[in-house]
Amino acid sequence: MIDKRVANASEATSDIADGAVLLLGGFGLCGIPEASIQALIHRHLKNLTCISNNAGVDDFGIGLLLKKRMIRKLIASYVGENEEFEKQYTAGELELELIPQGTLAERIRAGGAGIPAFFTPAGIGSDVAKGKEIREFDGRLYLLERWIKADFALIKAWKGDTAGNLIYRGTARNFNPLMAAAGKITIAEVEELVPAGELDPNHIHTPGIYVQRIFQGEIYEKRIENVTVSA
Amino acid sequence: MIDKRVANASEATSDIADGAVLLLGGFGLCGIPEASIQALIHRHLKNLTCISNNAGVDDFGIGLLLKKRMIRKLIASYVGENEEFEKQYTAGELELELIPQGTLAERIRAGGAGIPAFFTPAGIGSDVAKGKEIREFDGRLYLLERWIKADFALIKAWKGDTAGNLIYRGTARNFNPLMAAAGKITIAEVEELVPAGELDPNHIHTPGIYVQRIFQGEIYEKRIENVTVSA
Amino acid sequence: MLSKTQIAQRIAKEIKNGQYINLGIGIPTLVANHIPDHLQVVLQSENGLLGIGPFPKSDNTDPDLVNAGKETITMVKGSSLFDSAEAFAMIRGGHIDIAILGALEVSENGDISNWKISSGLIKGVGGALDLVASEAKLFVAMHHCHKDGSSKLLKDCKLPITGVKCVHKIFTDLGVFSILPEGGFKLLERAPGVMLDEIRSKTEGKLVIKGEIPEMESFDLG
Amino acid sequence: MLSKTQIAQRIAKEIKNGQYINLGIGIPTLVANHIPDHLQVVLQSENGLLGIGPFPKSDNTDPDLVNAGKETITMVKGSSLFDSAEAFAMIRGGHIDIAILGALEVSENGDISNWKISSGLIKGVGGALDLVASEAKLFVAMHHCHKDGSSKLLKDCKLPITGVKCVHKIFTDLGVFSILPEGGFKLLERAPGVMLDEIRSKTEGKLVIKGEIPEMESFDLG
Repeated sequence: MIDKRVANASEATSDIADGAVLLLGGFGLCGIPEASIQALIHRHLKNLTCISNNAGVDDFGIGLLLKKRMIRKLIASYVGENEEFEKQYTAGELELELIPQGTLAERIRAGGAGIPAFFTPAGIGSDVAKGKEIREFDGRLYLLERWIKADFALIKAWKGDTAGNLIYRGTARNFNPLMAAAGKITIAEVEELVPAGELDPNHIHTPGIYVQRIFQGEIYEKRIENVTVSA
Repeated sequence: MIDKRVANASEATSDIADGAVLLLGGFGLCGIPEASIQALIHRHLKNLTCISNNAGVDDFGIGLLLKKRMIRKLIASYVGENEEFEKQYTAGELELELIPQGTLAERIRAGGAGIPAFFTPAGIGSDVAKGKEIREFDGRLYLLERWIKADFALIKAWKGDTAGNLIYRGTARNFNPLMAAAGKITIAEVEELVPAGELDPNHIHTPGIYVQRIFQGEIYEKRIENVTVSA
Repeated sequence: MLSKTQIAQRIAKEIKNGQYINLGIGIPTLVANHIPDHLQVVLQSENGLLGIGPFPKSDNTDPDLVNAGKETITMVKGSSLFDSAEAFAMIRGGHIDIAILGALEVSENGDISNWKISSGLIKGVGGALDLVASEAKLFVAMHHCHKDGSSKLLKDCKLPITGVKCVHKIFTDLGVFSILPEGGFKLLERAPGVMLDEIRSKTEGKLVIKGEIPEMESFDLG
Repeated sequence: MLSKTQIAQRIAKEIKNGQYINLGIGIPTLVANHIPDHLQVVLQSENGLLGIGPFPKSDNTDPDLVNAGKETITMVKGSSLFDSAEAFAMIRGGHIDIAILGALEVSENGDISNWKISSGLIKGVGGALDLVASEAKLFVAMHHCHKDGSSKLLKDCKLPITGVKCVHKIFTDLGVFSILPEGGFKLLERAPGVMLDEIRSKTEGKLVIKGEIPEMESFDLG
């Protein structure tokens, strides 16, 4: 097996440069690459394009990159939880592209799977369809969407092995497996890194082929966005 | 949870009628729906369209349906292991559509995922591209392929629960998960059927939503096509 | 007039055995609390779960287990976990039977606007576009009017449209409505105590009232 | 002239550390036996496995574990299992570094024909079309001539084409060839004891011989 280990987040992300296009895993604050984001905010990067379902909150997740003004363009499905975003966007400092969540997921999946374009019904009749090719199949209208790929994918899993195989936990899986396949360089951080052979091949969610670098993060805050409990 | 149990293969397949379009899981003889096929050969069905990666061998798998002349059309990627096929095909009794294996897999995946058409590079320059739309993306040529869906999907898993959740074993997974999602009625047979809640939600390969009927098969021959051993 | 909880209770009565359901954020989320125990139904969370259970006890929250509203949840027995592409494959592929969404506006031909907008800025489109374009039966749960008193049941949507001709039924604090094939909000039921005149005056789009309109069956107002 | 095993041995020398490789049926399968132990490489089986191990002992065959040739196999440590759509996503998406395939014909501009044909009937296309259309470096392993003595290295393929301008290198019993950008089989190495005249006479397409052509480094002929 191929050994994908690197020492830590700093080493894993050291060649991410100004202007890079990044895919960042997670849904809200669930399953985000905390360590890689922390490593990035200690550098003075500019003009990043960040593709992620959300933009974090002001003091956690992608919000930290926003605060440091490292991001030039955000591609997301929902950014409603982040105030900093609104400030920079209104000031014209930030570009935003909103993509329906399912289309975002499928475009990233297509990027990893070598499908340059596909038809989807999502967005027909809405502003999302503007400027896009529309075609009828079997009596329904669909619009053409392109793949999404990136220079780097920063993802987070629960367990991983040295060969890059990953297992996620709960709904922290979300966009991470899709992004793993769509990054030219995919950097996976895990809570527990084990030798190749210790994970059951039948339980692996992301095969190691998609992962170029893997490391075990030190501490995971795993902040909860909306604690909701029953009586 | 929704209880998807039926008594056995006969009950599960009783409404499959003449002219039905079937997806059949498996790769070669590995992971094929043995019990459902056995149930079908005891009926006098005609004009079935069978979509499967292979056509079985003469006395096992889809070969059994061929021998009983139940199949009018075969859609597969490779049928080289089946002599009966050649006889019927040469006699003009059987239609054959060969599809590249990856395109077959992706078309079935598209059927389940509501993607009516997608572009793929496989087949450019070959007979497979004949009559298909070809388009350039980012300097490379791709051809447009349509989704595949079916009236019934007959699939085989290792373990399943009453809610229809499935876990496969080894490479017996192959086309089964894709087909599960692309059948209007998906009939899953398993070696071991357990109550809902006994399978780890994180280990499930096919979520129960794709399965309409599930039963535990009685005996599995699991014939090996090519026993190859090392000294 | 119904409370949000009562709107959710009323919608819960529409749910049938064996259905897979996606609940949007807001009133739709409350529907989960009112599905009768004898029904076998499964709730999907489009981030990647089938089988949403009740909210957890306060000592049992798990940061790795949230719903589409990023709220902590639990899983019922027989759940399955998957990635977001698979979650939307289920939606787009027609495997979800019912989608229940909130809305800002619905038009009389069944268009819906439900994007999150704040001070003129669209802050998100989320998963709604995929849901409204799917084959799932689309139920809308919302207040009949905006806070300023203006109607949300319009001739045409004024806000950006999420989906066209997709709404099946609308459940508001005043009543239940279906969309007629030729266009128009057909009143099916009145909320307890609500008079036709109130519904007429608060519905800007074409309202169709045919015959006797029954008052909603009374239910637990708890 | 090389045996099938020796062709496989020669191809194995092309493999570099850290590569993901797909081996086709026939001679390519044999390559696995000759990859040096010190290299970290992973073999993919396109039915749904990364990490093919040696063939099993006779008392250890598992019907649920077969390769793309439907042969019983084993898994190495660190393997992963997946479905066939994912397997071809890896191929199509450019994640496989090298594909080694058998062929019936190769043309001087790098086209390949390798469909299974029997008595005029195409019996299968398999996964080759996806592999040849991928970004994987394509190595062809085959005998230089058909059994009737006719060349398999042609100006144009006569059989149905699997892929166009996709072959990177060809390894036959007579030598190693690359495809020139402007077309033509460039001879890189001769098999031990094989003379240029034999290669010339058995290559129907344009053969390019420039300078001294080294004889293949001798290797274990076992």
